[in-house]
Amino acid sequence: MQPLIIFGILAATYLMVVAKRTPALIRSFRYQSFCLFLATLFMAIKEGHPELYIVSGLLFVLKVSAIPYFLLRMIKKIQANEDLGLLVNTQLSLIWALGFTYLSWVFSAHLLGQVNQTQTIIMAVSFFIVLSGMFLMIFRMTALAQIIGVLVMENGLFLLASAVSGGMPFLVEIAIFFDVFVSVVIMGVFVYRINKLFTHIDVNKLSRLRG
Amino acid sequence: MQIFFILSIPVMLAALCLLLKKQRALSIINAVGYLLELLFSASLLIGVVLSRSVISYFGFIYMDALSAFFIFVISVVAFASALYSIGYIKNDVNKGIISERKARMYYLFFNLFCFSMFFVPAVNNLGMLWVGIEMTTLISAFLVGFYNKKESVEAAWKYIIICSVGIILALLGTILFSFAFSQAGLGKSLNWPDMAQAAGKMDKNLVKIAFIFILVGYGTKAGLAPMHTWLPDAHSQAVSPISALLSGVLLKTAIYAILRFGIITIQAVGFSYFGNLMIIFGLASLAISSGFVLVQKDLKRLLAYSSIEHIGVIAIGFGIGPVLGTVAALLHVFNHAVTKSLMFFGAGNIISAYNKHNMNAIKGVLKVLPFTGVMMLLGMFALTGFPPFSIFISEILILIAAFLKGSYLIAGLMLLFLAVIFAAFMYHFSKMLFGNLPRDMKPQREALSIKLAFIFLLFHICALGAVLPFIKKDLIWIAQRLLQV
Amino acid sequence: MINFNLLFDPLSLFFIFVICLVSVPSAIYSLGYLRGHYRGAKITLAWTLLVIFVLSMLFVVTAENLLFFLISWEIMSLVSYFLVIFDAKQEKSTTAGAVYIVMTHAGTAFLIAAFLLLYRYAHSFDILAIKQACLIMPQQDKNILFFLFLVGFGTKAGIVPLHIWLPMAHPQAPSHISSIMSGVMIKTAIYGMIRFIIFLLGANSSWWGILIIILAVISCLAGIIYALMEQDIKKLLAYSSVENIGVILLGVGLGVLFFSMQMPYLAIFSLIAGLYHLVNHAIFKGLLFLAAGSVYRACGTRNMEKLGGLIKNMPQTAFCFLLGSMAISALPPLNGFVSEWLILQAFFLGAISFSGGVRLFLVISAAMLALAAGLAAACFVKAFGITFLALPRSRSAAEAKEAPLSMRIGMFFLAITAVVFGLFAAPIMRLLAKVAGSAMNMDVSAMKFSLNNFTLCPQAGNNIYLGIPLLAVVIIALSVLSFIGYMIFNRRKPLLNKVWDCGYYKVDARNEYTATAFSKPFRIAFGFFLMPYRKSQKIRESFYHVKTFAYETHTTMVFRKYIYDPGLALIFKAAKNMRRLQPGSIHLYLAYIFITVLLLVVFMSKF
Amino acid sequence: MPKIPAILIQLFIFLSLAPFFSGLVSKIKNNIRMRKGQSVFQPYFNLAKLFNKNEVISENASWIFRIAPFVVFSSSLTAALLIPLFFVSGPMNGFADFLALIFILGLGRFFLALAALDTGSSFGGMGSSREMFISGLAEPVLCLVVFSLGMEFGSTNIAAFNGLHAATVSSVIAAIALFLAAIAETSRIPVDNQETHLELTMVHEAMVLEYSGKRLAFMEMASYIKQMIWFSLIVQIIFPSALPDSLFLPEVGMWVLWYLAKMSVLVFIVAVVEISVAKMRLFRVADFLGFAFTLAIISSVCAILGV
Repeated sequence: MQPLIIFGILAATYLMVVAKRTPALIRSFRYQSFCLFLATLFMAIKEGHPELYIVSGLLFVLKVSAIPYFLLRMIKKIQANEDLGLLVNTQLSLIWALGFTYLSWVFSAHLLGQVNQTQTIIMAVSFFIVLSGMFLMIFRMTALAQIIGVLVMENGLFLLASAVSGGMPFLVEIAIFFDVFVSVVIMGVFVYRINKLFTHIDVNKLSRLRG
Repeated sequence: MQIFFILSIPVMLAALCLLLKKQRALSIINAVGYLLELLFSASLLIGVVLSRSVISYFGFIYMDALSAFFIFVISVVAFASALYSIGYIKNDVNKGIISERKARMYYLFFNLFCFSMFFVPAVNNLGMLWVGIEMTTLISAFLVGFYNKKESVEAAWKYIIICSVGIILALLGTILFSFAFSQAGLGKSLNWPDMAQAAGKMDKNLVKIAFIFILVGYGTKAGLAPMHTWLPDAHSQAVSPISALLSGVLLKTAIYAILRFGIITIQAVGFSYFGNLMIIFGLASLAISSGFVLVQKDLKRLLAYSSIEHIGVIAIGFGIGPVLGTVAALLHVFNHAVTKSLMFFGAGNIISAYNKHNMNAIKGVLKVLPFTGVMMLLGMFALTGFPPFSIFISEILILIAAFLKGSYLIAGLMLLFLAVIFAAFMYHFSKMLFGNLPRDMKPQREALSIKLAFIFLLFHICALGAVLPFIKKDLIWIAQRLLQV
Repeated sequence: MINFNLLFDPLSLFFIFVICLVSVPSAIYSLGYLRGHYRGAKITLAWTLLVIFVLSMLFVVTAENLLFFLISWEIMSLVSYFLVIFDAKQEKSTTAGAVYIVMTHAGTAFLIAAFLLLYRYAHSFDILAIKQACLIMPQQDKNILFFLFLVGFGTKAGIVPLHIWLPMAHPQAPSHISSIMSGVMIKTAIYGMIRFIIFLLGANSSWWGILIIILAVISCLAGIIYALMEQDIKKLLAYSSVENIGVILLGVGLGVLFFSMQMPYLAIFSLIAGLYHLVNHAIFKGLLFLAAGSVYRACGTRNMEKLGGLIKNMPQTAFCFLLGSMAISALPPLNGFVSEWLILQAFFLGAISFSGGVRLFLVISAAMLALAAGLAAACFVKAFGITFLALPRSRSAAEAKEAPLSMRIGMFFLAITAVVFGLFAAPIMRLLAKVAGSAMNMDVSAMKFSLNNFTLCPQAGNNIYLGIPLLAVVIIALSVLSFIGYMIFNRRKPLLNKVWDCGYYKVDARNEYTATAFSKPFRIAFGFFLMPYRKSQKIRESFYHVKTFAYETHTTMVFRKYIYDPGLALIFKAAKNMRRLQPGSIHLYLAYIFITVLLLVVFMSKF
Repeated sequence: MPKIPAILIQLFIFLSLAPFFSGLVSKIKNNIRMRKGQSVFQPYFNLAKLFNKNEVISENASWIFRIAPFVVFSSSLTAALLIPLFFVSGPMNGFADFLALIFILGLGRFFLALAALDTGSSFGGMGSSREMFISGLAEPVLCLVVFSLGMEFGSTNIAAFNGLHAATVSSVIAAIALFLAAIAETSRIPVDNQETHLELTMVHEAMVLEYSGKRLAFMEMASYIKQMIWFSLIVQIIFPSALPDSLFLPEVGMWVLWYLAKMSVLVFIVAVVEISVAKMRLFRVADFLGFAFTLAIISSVCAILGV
């Protein structure tokens, strides 16, 4: 079952990297979170920790439903054009993504050695997710893309955490979830403000403060 | 015990902001509250240092001398800026820049912000540490975007995004550390003492990489070049008392986090790795800031870049280490906090008097705001490391440490950059402070609270030279405790 | 690490004496001077600053602990900065102050480096402890230290080409401060050189001395030539301070040279000469600045072209300034003459006791010193003649009033000391011998220093004498005698009349020779260095008839134009380019973070 | 220690003899020009005349102008007392050396220049500026000469010059340099012209232009004495001869004749130079003295090499 989920996560991430329009991006983010949710759920079932159930539940509530919903609603609200504003076109992005995949594989292999195949793979995937989140933030113009980038990176970290050290301590996990949610809300508020003041959410054009 | 008061007072004050309608009364109560805060943290610091002990409550709160020291620094600056806010916010309200309601919001966020900063050094769990630092970002973002102008919102956006990215990298580092910890076969914990215990057993390679992520991540928050880019924007756009808090203590909390992990790294892979990285970032920050300070036009940005410079100095201090360098860096943390707050207060007064940020357009401050002008002049010399002010002491100590270590190049570069920065400051300030009264302005009177804040800080700037001989032993003890030597 | 012990060896005592010698009269002088310029609180401020200033200087010359020295040094700079910008009304003085404090701070950076390097060896900041450590220090470190000290103190002393702050800052300060700054403060740098280069490092390689002498010669010539070109009287004095610092350094440099050559007698002798000129310069430069200050107070301008004829309205000030000018242009029997003569003698001694190249080098440098002395005479003929003699060139000069009593007291005190230090040269030399001895830590009791009859060199019998009192007596006696002779034959008293005007209907102040005109020959002779250029502009009615004609001539400030300006331009350009790193694009900023991580991870193993 | 009678005698000699050489120069010049010319004693007559005339003083003049002549005069005389003319090591050898002599003459010049500025006439300013310019440039030459001579005698003491018994290469070159410097100092052609009153050319005359009567006489006398000082030093260097160390008459007499002969030769040279070269532009003087400076350096190099 696990390889399937891993594959799903990978696919979702690739979808994000090549996505041209914001809703598509959000949707693929949803897939990714959903796969994560499945993964944690299986782990919960396997290990039978009540904590893990709660975590996966939170994952579903926040990352799969609430946040994407919130973001989609925001798009409707501000009627910004749905174009992501690519600084690097999709083909090139794809190549980058492939590069990232290789890079993260090499990196995690170097980190863990060949001791534990699956762990290495999962680590590689999570690093790849982090990298592609970074990529989204750097090469997509709109504010929303950056929010999603942050979320994607966070997803990657979640995966990494659950993979390498069997998740964070429960309390921390909860706190982080809470934190992420708050940060998304706050970023959303600022997106509204930006839209109000600049009449666009193209953060690439925000360059009044320089030097 | 004090720690609970320290953590609860801001919360109560925040609650008060929602209840109490009168901005004036609120501000005064606020100041009083932070005076208490200051007293508590002072007693805490003294208690911890004198008893050479560690305070820890049910595994959640863990406070050694380092934490107590940082809490003390925070409370000093927090008190000063609470004091300063009385006059400043009142002025803004009177001018109609902000409404009464907005003023109350200000105090609300102010308190939450302070709470989050007090929270950071107090917690035991490194994950919680991360959460706390993320919190500081989220809350202060509102204070950066407070005036809701185009610039301020842009600054807030950059601030929040860049810092979140940095923070996430820090989280990655944290996870790797916990991974290293669990690999060492000690189960699953992020509590500081456990990790510090296990540091020796961790996998060196892993720790190295993890520390890189920590350094870049929290370094972004601390404003180390080249991740400093958010800093000048945020500092220049924030409300002036908040700018003081930001560069005075917020950066220091990030430094605190770096130190926590740094200690583990030192235990695991030896000092030189930690040291080299710190020194590289420190020198980079010095170089960058010296360049930008030279050609800066915006007063608050100038101060922001000088914060980057001082963070660089602190980093160099910790990087040169062993004991002397660490002591010096700790001192520098405090000195920079108070001095820079003073400068930001002065800048706040000047800007609200002239309504302009551009230094070339500001002339004759000494005539318009005599008190502030004098304070700025003194503060400028203090900031650029002139005796008898305190920054001179910490910088010379760092240099001594560098020379004793035989790393002449670092010391030489540091001297060079400091000289350049001093020249730049002279260049800007002598044009700004002196000169005749501008035609369209008349001398203005400064509010009492503002003057008090200035005097309070100036006292801290000058006092160090006097008290140093008495606290020398304790400082050295802290440093040794910190390096576990 | 730091302590506040004071060191009272002869060297320090000597400098304490010099400081007091100038500061006290200046303080007295300031009683009247300040009342003329400022009111109430400002006067109190001036006094406080003055006191702190003098105290800090005293601590500088007595500090036994290097950190203590450093702190007092910085405080001295800081306070003097505040004094330079004391009347910050004009843009000029604030910029001057800024340049001053920046340069001196940069110099201090070198000192800090040097001190810390010393600390590394001695593990103590105590001078005496360091002296022990210096014995075992490797030579190349000593050379580095020498370089650091030379630059660090040279900036403060204002040796060319580190001098540019001096002529800007000194004139801007209130005059009593200018006199202390020029008279004493820059001497603390000389103290530093003697204390650290000779006393601590124990000057042991001859090229140090030679380097110092070369720099000193350059300072002498450049300083005095610039002084000749000046019209601002206080600026002129400031530039001449550069020259005199050069003269002092000649003495010190010779001392170092001889010391490194194991010629104790000559080393002591030339150090004596240097110290003697140091105290003399303190006296007469202080005097001149005070006199110039009272001129400024009376006329409200420092521009010589607007002055003139003051000797009639302010005879006593004029007398003091005359005395100072005579002293500084080394005219017997005043003190300046003695010290310059001693330094020339020191050169001569070197010339006859060395061999080969060094000999020629010394001879030529001595000639350069002589040239500087000649030019100095010309410079002060100009300074005194244009300012005080002939007809007043402006209304304010015509209506000038004599300075109040307190100021005159200050001036006359220094004037008298100038004479005293000329006449009683022999005993003073004996005292200075002890100072020099303590600086070079040698026993001087065996050596015999007096102006009368000291043997200069191995060839016995070739004694050189200089009996200043006798000289004075003879000169005065002869002039009195000649005057008496004049009186005897003088039946009718001379009748007053207009000057010879070549039949031109009215000769007035506008026909007088101006300062600029006076310095014209020098401007042309030293054109290669001064690079004079002129701006002239005619407003014509027709081609033939020029209605008005504006003409001005300037000299190029070589060092600023070819060293400082390009350097600054370079730095600013670099900084401007650096600004491009931060164009405001958040994506770029994120990329920075990304790249940093990548680089660090890749090069992880390097750290 | 100075011997009072010796001082008096030397004063007398200088006062009596100085104008004579001046007269001699102009006499020889005239004769070479195929003129009869004034008598050799004309300077004496001039002085006498000036002494009996009443004087006019500029109304702008201050006390500087009034005292200057006496200071100048006394400084020249004081310098004169240092010269080892007829007594071993000069009557007042006890109190100054060759370097001091330069500075003592400087004292006179200083006051002369000030007095010139004092009257407020533009001639005076011109003169003093030029005088200080020339003398300033002459200073290093003199210093070098002193050094290169001193390096042989082992001392800058004028008395030591008696140590020299035969002229060496360096001393001769030094003497030539000294001669050039002396031309500048004594304001003779080609540097200055004592006979003209053309503002373009005059230096010394411009300074004393406002003087008249007795004060002028003092000034003139001072310059005569100065001239004699330089000349007698030069001849002493070029044709060295041991001074008589006793007052035994024949010896002294011999020496006097010998001295006069030497002086007249030098005077003749000066006269020839004066009529054979033209006065040069002021700014060429720099080159002239530069040449002298080079000579002086060469001489000191020779002295270092010991030839």
